Amino acid sequence: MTAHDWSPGEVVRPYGDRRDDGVVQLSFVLPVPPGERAREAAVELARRMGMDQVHVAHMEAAAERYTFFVVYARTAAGVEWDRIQVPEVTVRRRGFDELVAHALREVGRKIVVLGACTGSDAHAVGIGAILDPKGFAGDPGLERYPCFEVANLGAQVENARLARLAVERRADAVLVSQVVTQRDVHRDNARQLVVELERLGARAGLVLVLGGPRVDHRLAVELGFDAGFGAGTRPSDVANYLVLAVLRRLGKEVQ
Amino acid sequence: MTAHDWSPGEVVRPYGDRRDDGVVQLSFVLPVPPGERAREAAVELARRMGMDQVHVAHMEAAAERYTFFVVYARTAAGVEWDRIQVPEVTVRRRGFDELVAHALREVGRKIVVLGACTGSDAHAVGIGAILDPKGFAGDPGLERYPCFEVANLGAQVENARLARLAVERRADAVLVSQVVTQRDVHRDNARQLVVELERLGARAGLVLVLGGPRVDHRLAVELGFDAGFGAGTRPSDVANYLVLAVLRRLGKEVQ
Amino acid sequence: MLLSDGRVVPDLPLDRAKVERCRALADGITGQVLELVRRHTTVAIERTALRLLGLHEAGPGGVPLVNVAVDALQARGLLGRGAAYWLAWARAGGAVSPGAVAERLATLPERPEPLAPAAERAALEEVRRDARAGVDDLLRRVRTRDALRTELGQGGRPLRYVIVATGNIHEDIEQARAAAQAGADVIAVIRSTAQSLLDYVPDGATTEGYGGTWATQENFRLMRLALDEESRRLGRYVALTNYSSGLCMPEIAYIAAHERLDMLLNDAMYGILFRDINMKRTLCDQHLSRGICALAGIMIQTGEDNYITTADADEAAHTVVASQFVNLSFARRAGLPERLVGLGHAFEIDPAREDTIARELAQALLVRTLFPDSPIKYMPPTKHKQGDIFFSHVYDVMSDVVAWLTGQEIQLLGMMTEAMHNPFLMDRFSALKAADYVRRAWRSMGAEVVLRPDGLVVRRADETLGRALALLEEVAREGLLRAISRARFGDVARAEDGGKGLAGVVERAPDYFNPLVEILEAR
Amino acid sequence: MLLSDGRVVPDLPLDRAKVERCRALADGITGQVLELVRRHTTVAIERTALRLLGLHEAGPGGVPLVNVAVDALQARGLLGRGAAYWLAWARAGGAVSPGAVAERLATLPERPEPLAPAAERAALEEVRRDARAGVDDLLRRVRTRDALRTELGQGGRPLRYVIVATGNIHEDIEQARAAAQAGADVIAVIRSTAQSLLDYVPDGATTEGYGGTWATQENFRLMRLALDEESRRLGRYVALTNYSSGLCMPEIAYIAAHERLDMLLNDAMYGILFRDINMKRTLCDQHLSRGICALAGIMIQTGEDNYITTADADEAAHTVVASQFVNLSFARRAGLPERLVGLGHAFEIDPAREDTIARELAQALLVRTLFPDSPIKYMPPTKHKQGDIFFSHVYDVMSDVVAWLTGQEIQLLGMMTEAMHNPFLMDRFSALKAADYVRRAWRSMGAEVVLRPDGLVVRRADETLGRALALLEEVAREGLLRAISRARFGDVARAEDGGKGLAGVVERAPDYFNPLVEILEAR
Ligand code: B12
Ligand code: B12
Ligand SMILES: Cc1ncc(COP(=O)(O)O)c(C=O)c1O
Ligand SMILES: Cc1ncc(COP(=O)(O)O)c(C=O)c1O
Repeated sequence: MTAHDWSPGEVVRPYGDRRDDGVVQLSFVLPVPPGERAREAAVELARRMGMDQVHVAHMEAAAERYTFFVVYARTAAGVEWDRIQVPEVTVRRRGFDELVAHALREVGRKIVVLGACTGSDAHAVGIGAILDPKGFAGDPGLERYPCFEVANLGAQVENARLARLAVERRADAVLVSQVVTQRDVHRDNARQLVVELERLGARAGLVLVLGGPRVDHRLAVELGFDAGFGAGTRPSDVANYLVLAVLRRLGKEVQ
Repeated sequence: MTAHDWSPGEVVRPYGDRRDDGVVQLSFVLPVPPGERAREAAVELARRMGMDQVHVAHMEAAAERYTFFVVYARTAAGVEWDRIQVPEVTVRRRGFDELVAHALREVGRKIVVLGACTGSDAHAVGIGAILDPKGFAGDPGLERYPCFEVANLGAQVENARLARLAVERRADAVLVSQVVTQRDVHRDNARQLVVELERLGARAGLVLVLGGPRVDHRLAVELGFDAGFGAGTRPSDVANYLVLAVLRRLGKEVQ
Repeated sequence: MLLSDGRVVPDLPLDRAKVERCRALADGITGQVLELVRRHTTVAIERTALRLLGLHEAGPGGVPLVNVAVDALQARGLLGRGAAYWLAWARAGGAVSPGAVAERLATLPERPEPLAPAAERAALEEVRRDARAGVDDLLRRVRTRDALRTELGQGGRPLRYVIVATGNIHEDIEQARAAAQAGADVIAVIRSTAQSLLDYVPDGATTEGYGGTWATQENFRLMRLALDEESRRLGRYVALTNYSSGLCMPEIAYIAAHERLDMLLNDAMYGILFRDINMKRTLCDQHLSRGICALAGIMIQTGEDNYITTADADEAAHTVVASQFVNLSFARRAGLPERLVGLGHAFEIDPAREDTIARELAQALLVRTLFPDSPIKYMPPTKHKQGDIFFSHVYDVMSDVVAWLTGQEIQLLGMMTEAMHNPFLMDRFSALKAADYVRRAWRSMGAEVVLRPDGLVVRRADETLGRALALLEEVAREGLLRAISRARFGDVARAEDGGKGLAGVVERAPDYFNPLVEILEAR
Repeated sequence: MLLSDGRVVPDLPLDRAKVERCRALADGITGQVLELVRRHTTVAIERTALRLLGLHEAGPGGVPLVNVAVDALQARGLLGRGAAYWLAWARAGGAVSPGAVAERLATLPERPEPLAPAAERAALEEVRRDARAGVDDLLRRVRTRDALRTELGQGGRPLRYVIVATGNIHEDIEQARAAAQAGADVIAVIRSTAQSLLDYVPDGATTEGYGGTWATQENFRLMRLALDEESRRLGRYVALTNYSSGLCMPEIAYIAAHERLDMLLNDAMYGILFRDINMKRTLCDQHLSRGICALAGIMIQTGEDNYITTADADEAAHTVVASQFVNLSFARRAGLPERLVGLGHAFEIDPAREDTIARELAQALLVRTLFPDSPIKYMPPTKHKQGDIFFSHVYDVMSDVVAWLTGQEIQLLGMMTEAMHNPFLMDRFSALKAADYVRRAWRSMGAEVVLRPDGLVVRRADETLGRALALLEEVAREGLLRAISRARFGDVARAEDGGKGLAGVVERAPDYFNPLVEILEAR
């Protein structure tokens, strides 16, 4: 059976060179010197991950006490396509002009958007790609949309300050970028903003959006945001979402 | 704790950037189009292999209905270093001259060695690297050893013919190379030789060695050979093993 | 140098006299061999003739009718007259259907009753007519292939050539489509390991092979159909190739032509050196197989790349070049124009050494410059590939760079898993993605780079040409057969009457009859 | 061009006049700034002086004594006189131990009793003596570093520079050793994300950091000790570098010198542009930090590579070059010879574009040729890295090729996982293995390649130089501060009195006293 008559409901398995062969490639380092024993340890490790037909394609000393392995093996694991639930930010996408017209008409004023890369995170390019006029990959940034009033606060913005400004400027939406994720610093940092906003009683009135290369919608929601956007996001995705979400907030369910 | 005070007895786990973090890299293809659902399927798949902190680093269409994934995740799996049993071809290694002298003295004649790449396998380079004078990686081949009388039959040698020749030439050792391993053709092929030799009642009197890039000692023994050699084997490894094994056969346990 | 496809590659100064001398020597070498070829036929050649004359199918037990017939004729020592003659004879005796003809030939009496001269003349004429009809039909099919190729156009040069080899034709098709979608321009279906040693062409669609998929007419047909469809969908013609090699060179060439394949791996010496096939056998077979390729406009690709998997790529560089001159000469003698002779070579110098890029550039540029009209086929590293796929991927990409800088025409993409298994779908994807990047990134560099006149690259190329010339002088002196028996190519020595398939070589009788050969020689 | 280390790179014809003009303009630009620098001091500068004078440790709660003291002085508006003056004052008042001194300065009265002229002269003289003693001690330590480096020798050029950044110094050490064993020549310990914005240097060995490991004197010491040991074992000197950047530039430079670091990332404008640190603050701090590097023979590395992570590498190529002229001029004004100024740049053009190699070669060769005496530091691609590690690895290797062909002196090795996380041990291993292969394979190519005089590379380099010149003219006209406020560099605009740390900038009083500055200016 080939992928061409693939149909949901089936169990999806890795494809090496024939359907459902379950082939996966692995690489890892073990903190032991190379040798037959190390090779066997690598094989055993793969087996414990539920793999069989384990082939250690490569074993090489990466340092005196560390060995690098490349392994090919077959996994019995598979996933039932139907069972997979994905929370998605689903919006009917409108073109630039249509969206702007729709927003101005329905909201009756500009949507105030505050954006920042918060905490000690100094990565300003991501949020800039979404907000700044030049945008990303040819897709213009939010500042280009007449329906938004945008302020990009840049990077390293303290959560307290961002929350305060959100209130002062009566922001409809706050866009937060988190790029550094080591030790889950982005989680703590994102949660902290939510706390700050709640302290000011401002959370409910806002559309709160999180973004970054290691962010997805599920994570954002989990952290108390309304939506999350990941790697490769285009400003137009965000624009469409914002207009819809803000209208919802204003009790206008129009699509 | 660092690898420097690593000691057997511990559980060995993959090392990403700190001891025992269990980091492994995976890549595979799923026969579905890319999208949030596919990403989730990849994550779920990794989870079913017992991994957590699954990060889908990359998702890209490899074709219309196939998606390529790169995943980093952490496995809980580990192996107890002590528990690992490896059958190894362990020989006290002698230098060229010492080995030759030892062999000639103890055996009292040249050791007759037949080598071939059998069945439809046409890969002659591997067996040539072991037998031909120029050898491999600067290590001279068996033909250079005065203690061996070598015949390299080349590739595509039928098992029946090889068995017959082994008897005719009173071979002490038969060296078989298997490089093509698809559909386990090498297993069937290797087993077939053992059958042929047994048919001629010649198996017992021979040292039977298997080699090839996807061969290891364990596999060779499993297939009824006396020893197996894998990728990167040097002729001197084989020479040392042969002398010892032949002496054993002759009932001389001398080391 | 400005290539016909508009690309510019660094100029490589060459000693024209040496080049001319190489060509002349090669023609001398192949000339001698051709005499031998003209005096002989082979079971494969005769089977091919019968296929043209309608004996397509396989009989009971899947044995092709052509084998039933030809084996019987040879057993009775009648093959020297040409199988086509006996087919005429059988027809004259009333056998009509292919089955009946085969049956009749399989059961010939010791001394078959000769036909009356007039009847014989008539019978042979009729067979000649059938042969021409068969050829016309073949050409019709070939034209539809060419039409689609022209209509859709092919990808940019170098054409990206990838391999599929699952053993299962249906899975192969799936992967060929996937590869095409990922950017492949040429699909090669690798054959099952054992096939080159079979003295018959298996029949029907197959789903089990070792290290490759059986080359059968039905498998060819199915794959080409799928690629036609995919090509239309993608608006880019995706070519198909297989192997006209081993013990059935001409038969496969004929079948391939019939099923509209675009290219064939076809080497005058590969079978001898790498499959231990008898040299007379292969030399005879290659000539007809190439004649068929010429007829059907199939581009052949030679296998010099293989030499440097057995010999050291660094030291044997000149043997590759010398062999290319010989291969090309053989091809031209079989009627192939240079534009259909894809000479092969490869990026195979041990990466553990220094200055490998300079030497690979020298070699690739030398071949490109020596044979400006040939669609040079460049092979990636294989022998020194490692299980370390990250390293191997980088190593492949260096060959992508050299392929691009030197304006190769067809580039087989290296697979990071070369040292382990036949390519997986994801291996092809990564290879295509990387090659794409290299082409983009290095776009104009071929025109940017000027090579130092007294530099490593230029000196190395000249040295290699010089050594190739010396080798050709030697081979011309010894004769090709002797040269091969002395391991002049690929470090492999083969005896004149050793190897497989010698029994299938037969002296042509004075009244040898083969309408296919007649047609090809008449062109 | 023949490099001092014996490598040959393709010749790049340059308009000498333009080059001279760029240098002159840069000197003009930095000259203006230096006036401002001489009129001011900063909390960081004063803390550095106190460290030299013995206030090493941290007090209760880990607050460094130098912060206790300097913050107090500034709060009372006394800093303009120089912290060293008040240290002298406190000593004269009987405070001896660092702790006592800090204590005394922290508790100064509103209007501290002035010292009698004679007592004051004596006190200052004693402090000057201490300062000289401190410097002599520093130089002793530095000489041991240089001795070991000369004894063992370093790896070939380009030095292979890799990053460790686990957040845990002990794990960092483990990985630094592993990297050294795998062939690394330079180890950079990346700092914790937040550190550059801290107005103090954390104390002690640390095991928790974000995206990096805290830069502390103890962490420096531990790492250098481990590398000394590893260097001896390997018989190859492995250098250590960190960041003299952010709000503690001079303090870190001093600590680093003390702990025998070999290099420091130190850029005159990075903090302003990429950390939003106030420009006056950074410009004052960088000057002293570089003075210390000059004193201690520490090679600095500038951060122009960062510009092309925010701006487009293709369009902003000239800003990198213009900034390098400025950075170099600042460095020379601080007493650094060119051989200690590692100007930085990078391979960052979007790989989705065409002919990126030609442009990267042009840029890399231009920088190499413009600054023949600087140990140029080349950064790999980062911004356009993908999660597809196979592609990213290939992309990195292209920068390895360019780094090699253009004779870079220090090469930061790209990591295939750049788009995801700080390097894993296996990432470094693969990067080193690939870079090694490239160096071997392309060995003599720098000497082989001649660039077409009217070609893409040559034209692009000239165009970039021209645009850099134009930009420098503009900056010279506006003045650097104004230029930065107009986003002339890295597309980042910073206001003259915006950003962090402005409060830490203080006018020097007429009788400002700083023995460290005296010593540096006396050199
Ligand atoms: C450029 C860069 C820098 C520049 C930043 C310049 C600047 N002013 O932005 C400089 C050189 C200053 C820098 C410094 C550091 N960096 Co940095 N940096 C990068 C780099 C190379 C590219 C990031 C980038 O600009 N991408 C391009 C943009 C367009 O992509 P993006 O950020 O993903 O944004 C897109 C989507 O994510 C989404 N998105 C992003 N934000 C938002 C927000 C919203 C609301 C929405 C809707 C969408 C959205 O939309 C964007 C367009 O599609 C990455 C590696 C990489 N290739 O990702 C490392 C990287 C992010 N850096 C890293 C680190 C560790 C650092 C340092 C901490 C290192 C150090 N100790 O010095 C420092 C300190 C920075 C700090 N204090 O935060 C690590 C982070 C590791 C981790 N997982 O935590 C990375 C991954 C590199 C690595 N492998 O180590 N860095
Ligand atoms: C060279 C080569 C060829 C040459 C062989 C020339 C010749 N006369 O040997 C040619 C071009 C003819 C060829 C053809 C084919 N090949 Co091939 N070939 C290779 C290649 C590139 C290198 C093999 C090699 O020479 N390695 C160098 C030697 C020195 O290494 P080695 O064999 O591992 O031997 C060492 C050890 O293994 C050990 N050893 C080996 N044998 C023995 C025996 C004993 C007794 C001992 C003690 C030790 C020992 O010692 C040696 C020194 O250390 C490999 C890919 C690769 N890089 O491995 C593919 C490869 C082996 N080939 C492959 C295939 C499929 C084929 C074909 C079937 C493809 C086709 N359908 O056309 C054909 C047909 C061959 C056939 N009928 O068997 C596959 C096998 C896949 C699999 N796992 O089954 C590979 C892996 C390529 C791939 N990825 O698809 N091939
Ligand atoms: C010219 C040529 N023919 C044939 C083959 C394939 O081998 P076989 O003919 O045994 O299928 C190759 C493989 O490298 C080749 O280069
Ligand atoms: C010159 C320079 N300084 C410092 C840093 C590191 O940033 P931080 O100073 O915030 O640690 C970098 C990183 O790219 C740099 O290039």
